[in-house]
Amino acid sequence: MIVWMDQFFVLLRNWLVGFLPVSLQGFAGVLLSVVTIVLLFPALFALAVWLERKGLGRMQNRLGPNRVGPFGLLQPIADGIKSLTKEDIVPLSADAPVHFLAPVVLVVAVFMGFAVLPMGRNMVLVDMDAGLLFYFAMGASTELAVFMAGWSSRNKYSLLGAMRAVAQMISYEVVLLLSSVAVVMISGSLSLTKIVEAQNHYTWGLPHWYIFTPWGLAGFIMYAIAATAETNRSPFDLPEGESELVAGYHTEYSGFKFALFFLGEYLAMFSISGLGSTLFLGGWSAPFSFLTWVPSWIWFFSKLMLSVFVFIWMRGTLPRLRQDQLMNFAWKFVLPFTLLNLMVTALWRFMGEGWERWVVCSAILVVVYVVMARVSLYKEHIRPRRYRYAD
Amino acid sequence: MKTMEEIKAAIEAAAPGAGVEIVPNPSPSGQHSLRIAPSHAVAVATFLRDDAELALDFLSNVTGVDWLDKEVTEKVKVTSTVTKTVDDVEQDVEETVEETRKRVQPGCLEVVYHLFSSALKHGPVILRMKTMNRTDQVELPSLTPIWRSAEFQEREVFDLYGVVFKGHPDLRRLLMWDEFKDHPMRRDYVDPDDYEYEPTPHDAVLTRANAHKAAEEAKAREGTGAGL
Amino acid sequence: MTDTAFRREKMEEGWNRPPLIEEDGEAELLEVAMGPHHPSTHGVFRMDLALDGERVVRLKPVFGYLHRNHEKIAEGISYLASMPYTDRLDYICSLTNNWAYALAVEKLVGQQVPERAEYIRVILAEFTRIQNHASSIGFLIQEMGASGTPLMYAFREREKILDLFEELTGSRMMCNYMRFGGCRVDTSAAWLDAARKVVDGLPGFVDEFENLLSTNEILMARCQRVGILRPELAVNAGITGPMLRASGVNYDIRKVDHYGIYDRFKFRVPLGDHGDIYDRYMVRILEMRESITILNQALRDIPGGPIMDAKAKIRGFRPKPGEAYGRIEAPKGELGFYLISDGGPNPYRYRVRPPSLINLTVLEDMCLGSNVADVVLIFGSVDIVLGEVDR
Amino acid sequence: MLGEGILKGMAETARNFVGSYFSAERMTTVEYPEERIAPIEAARVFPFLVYDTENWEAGLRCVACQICEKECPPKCIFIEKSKDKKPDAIGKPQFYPTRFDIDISVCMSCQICVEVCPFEAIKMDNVFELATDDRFGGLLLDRKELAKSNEYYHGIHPTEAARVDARLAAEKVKADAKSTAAVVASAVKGAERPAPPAAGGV
Repeated sequence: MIVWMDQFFVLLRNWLVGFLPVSLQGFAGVLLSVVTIVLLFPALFALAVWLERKGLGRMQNRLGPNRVGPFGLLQPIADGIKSLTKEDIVPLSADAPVHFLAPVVLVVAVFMGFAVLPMGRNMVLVDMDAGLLFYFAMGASTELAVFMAGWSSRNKYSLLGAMRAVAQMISYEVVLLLSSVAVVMISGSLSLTKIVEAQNHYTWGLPHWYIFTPWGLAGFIMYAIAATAETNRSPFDLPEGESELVAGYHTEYSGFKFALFFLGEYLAMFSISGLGSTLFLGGWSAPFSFLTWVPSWIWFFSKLMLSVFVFIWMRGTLPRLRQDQLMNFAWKFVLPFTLLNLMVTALWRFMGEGWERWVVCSAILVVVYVVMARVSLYKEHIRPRRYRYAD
Repeated sequence: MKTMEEIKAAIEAAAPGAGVEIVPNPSPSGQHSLRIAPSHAVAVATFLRDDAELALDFLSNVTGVDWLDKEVTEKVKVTSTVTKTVDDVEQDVEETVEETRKRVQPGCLEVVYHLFSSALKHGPVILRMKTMNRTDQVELPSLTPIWRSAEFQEREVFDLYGVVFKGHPDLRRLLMWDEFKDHPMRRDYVDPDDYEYEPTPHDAVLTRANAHKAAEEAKAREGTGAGL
Repeated sequence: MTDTAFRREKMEEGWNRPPLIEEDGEAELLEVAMGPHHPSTHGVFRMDLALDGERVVRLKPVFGYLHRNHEKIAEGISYLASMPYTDRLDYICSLTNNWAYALAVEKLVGQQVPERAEYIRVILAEFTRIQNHASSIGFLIQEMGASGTPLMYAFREREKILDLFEELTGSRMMCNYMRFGGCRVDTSAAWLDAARKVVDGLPGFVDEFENLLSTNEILMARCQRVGILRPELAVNAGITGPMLRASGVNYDIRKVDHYGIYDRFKFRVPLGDHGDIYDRYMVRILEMRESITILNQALRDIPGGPIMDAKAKIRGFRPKPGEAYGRIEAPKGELGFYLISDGGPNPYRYRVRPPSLINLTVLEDMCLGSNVADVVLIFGSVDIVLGEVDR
Repeated sequence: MLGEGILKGMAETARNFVGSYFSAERMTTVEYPEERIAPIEAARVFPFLVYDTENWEAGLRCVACQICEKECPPKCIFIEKSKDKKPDAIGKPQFYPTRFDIDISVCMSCQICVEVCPFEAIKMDNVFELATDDRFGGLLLDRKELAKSNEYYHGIHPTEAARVDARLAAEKVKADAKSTAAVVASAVKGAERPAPPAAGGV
């Protein structure tokens, strides 16, 4: 029963495919999985939009959407219908083909990333040996779409937004990759299924997730920062900062093309959260050994939604950085720290089992973090102030 | 703070020939003002700002005022010596007769500056300047080089009253659009006919708007070009 | 004509011109018209920017989109009839506008105000100051990209204050409450109790604001040493209000003029040392705290008695010829009314000294050399309302 | 300084997130069409004309003195004065408005007409759901639409109405005494108008 629940989707697929001739089975299986992903994640997108609006509302002491359907649950559908029926405006001077292609390229590139994510035990579309590399290759091509959008719109705000987006995404791509390298160094594999398998062990009922190691925690934080920047979410949402650049690179998009950008942004958030939980949070493995009976895909998706909630939480709290501060942060703080983390990971790898490596690695990371943070804030003259009063 | 007379004396000592004149204010506010000659305005302003005892470093308010030409009817007491017979004796008696005279007071545009001191926390000291008339000699020196706060306010006075400030770094219209011709705050400004098209209970406005609309349509029919 | 053909024709006419301009044949500058419909111009306001990359090299503010010629209207109607129009100047703080106008007219005619009315005026003005500062900080952080959370907290508290205003004056924003020689209606004991209750909740609200924002590293990084205004320039340019005090100039009209009965209350004037956005933010926070102490004192000491001077006239109000300039410390700065009477029922000249407009004098000076993103912030930290700028 | 500020802020939003489910202080939203707040006595929306007796036309307190028309800041009131006089509620002959229109699309709810009215004839209503699809006809209220009974006035502004009634009664007593005196003295003229009440608020 437990296995049946766990493998429900796999078995379902195999059962459905079984009706077809053997020669078609392989192709049909892949097709079925692709269709599932293409349907499932937009559905999740609708849920996440609802969750975001509701969560933001509650954080701001508002009710959030509550008119369409029970608890406003049908709001995303209403939004979808609205954006489908809206006029599709293409600016007169826009580069029309590129303007049209940009959202398509974005969504396609983002969807490709899902191919290698293990969403449960045996639930991965393509179990590639170099899955991580494939993922990053696909992730990097979203920048192209963003720049296409900004450039083709012939709008000054779009152009500024696209320039910001490209600078920001390339910078943080480096950090994203380097913080994942630490995981690869320990697990010894680029295959995402192997990385999950490596974390799916338990000691005293607790899992061997990489986040529960000093280098893993540091790596995860750096990964989270880079992921936020990579998906253009607050506090790194400069490319579309509505108070400065109206809507950044998608200022000139309306109707369904805008909806595609919106979808692309959320899908990127899902896929990057999925990758993050795969790398550091044990993917589909349960958080306690006594919970392993719960189907693996439930764990994957609950971790994904949890990280989505953290994204929403940050968006509800934090103001955004400025472009130069963002770049400084990437190149002068996050990147050096990630490089250091790589060295600490190597140290961890070669110090062998035992409590010493915990102490040494944690100490190095904490001391360097504190010193670097203090120095960089001091250099930027950022500090709390005292105020004087006149009577 | 010094009294008006003392300030007047100080200004005259610092900028001889400034032609300072105290304009009394009969209202209970008691805010009397100083009228200065435009030719010496910059010197006076610099003195007021830099003088240690006055230190009027903060120009709060710049205002334009439009004084139309107006016919003043004033009662003037005229004293004349009249020979009268009082108690059967002919005497020269001083007699005061009230005569009603009419004269036309020429109109002008006036600019009023309210000065305060942020360092010494006193004020207001009110400066006034007059243009020669309301039509062609409407130039006054700009005090923006002395107090930056006059920048937008003098632009506003230029825009709404038509006072041309010499020496203003960027004298453009502030509130009305650049193509606008008139100066709407002048007392003799007339609203354009198309001010309000909407039906209101006030038939006068409506009638005027309708007339304007009809005229405009007729014009368009004739093909003589756009209305406005 | 087909869309494509139309497009082609327009492109040949020069629509396709790249959005770059040449200046002196040296640098290529990007000209951006920020506004009049830009998300963060607080209404309809335009800034013509010339950008070198993202750095501002020129900024020209353009006003007048909301111009109603308030002063001209006022010259055509009676003194009393201008009172509701003053509500519409700075529509966030109608009560201080009322007070400034009432004060100017009282100076013009030498009208006395009963003690109770003075207390009510102080209470309402300080409530207005708190809600203005709270929402202006909210708008500022909104422009920093915090998705409106502080703004919503500010609006939550503002709602309570507006409820008080509505109960007393009959309107939430367009209060039209003060009259020459007093106030329109008396406060009930129940209203005073409700006001005390609201005041008791305010320190907690300010604490919440401070927890959320004051030590936030991103906010400090964005605000500190940005948009610096030197005190000499601030005084010379006629800057008033929290902006002037953030530059370190001790000039609070409540302390300087002692208008009303402000000399009876014990409160301090917070001063900033740097004159940057963070100082403006903090000065507003600290002024809110001082306002709470004033409110506590006023609500404790409020005496009984009439609220209108017996000699005050509602109908047939004709001041003797003369002029008066009355000013108060409105939340945004010095709000002055300059009135000239020719003895008639209407003012001969009615002039508003709008703090919002004059505080914008130094906008270009503060913005030169900073980023587009900073322009938005600096503009937000000036705290303007377009209803007052354009009148 | 090492991210505590950010964490403090996140804690604050989390507190509000949870608090919004439990605390009415935090969740102040009123879901308007379904949920309504109690009517506020001081609320003012648009003016109406008070009448005293059963018949609205005869009982209007307004005597078409046109002070409100003159004082109205946006000039949204339009009055036509009658040529003849009709007895008012007390039975005294008065002018009356043959036309009294208020354009509520122009009215800015400032209450100045109420303050300047010497006859307590115009008061502020608190009905605000007046949206209509007829901008010009539907928002121009004539005298029939504006007329509301004194009981209605008592219903929406009880304290203010009681004060007004007391004052009117006092004036009536005074006027009666005066007219009696006048009759006694055979001064035929009588009081043409009630003396305007002393200036001072509403």
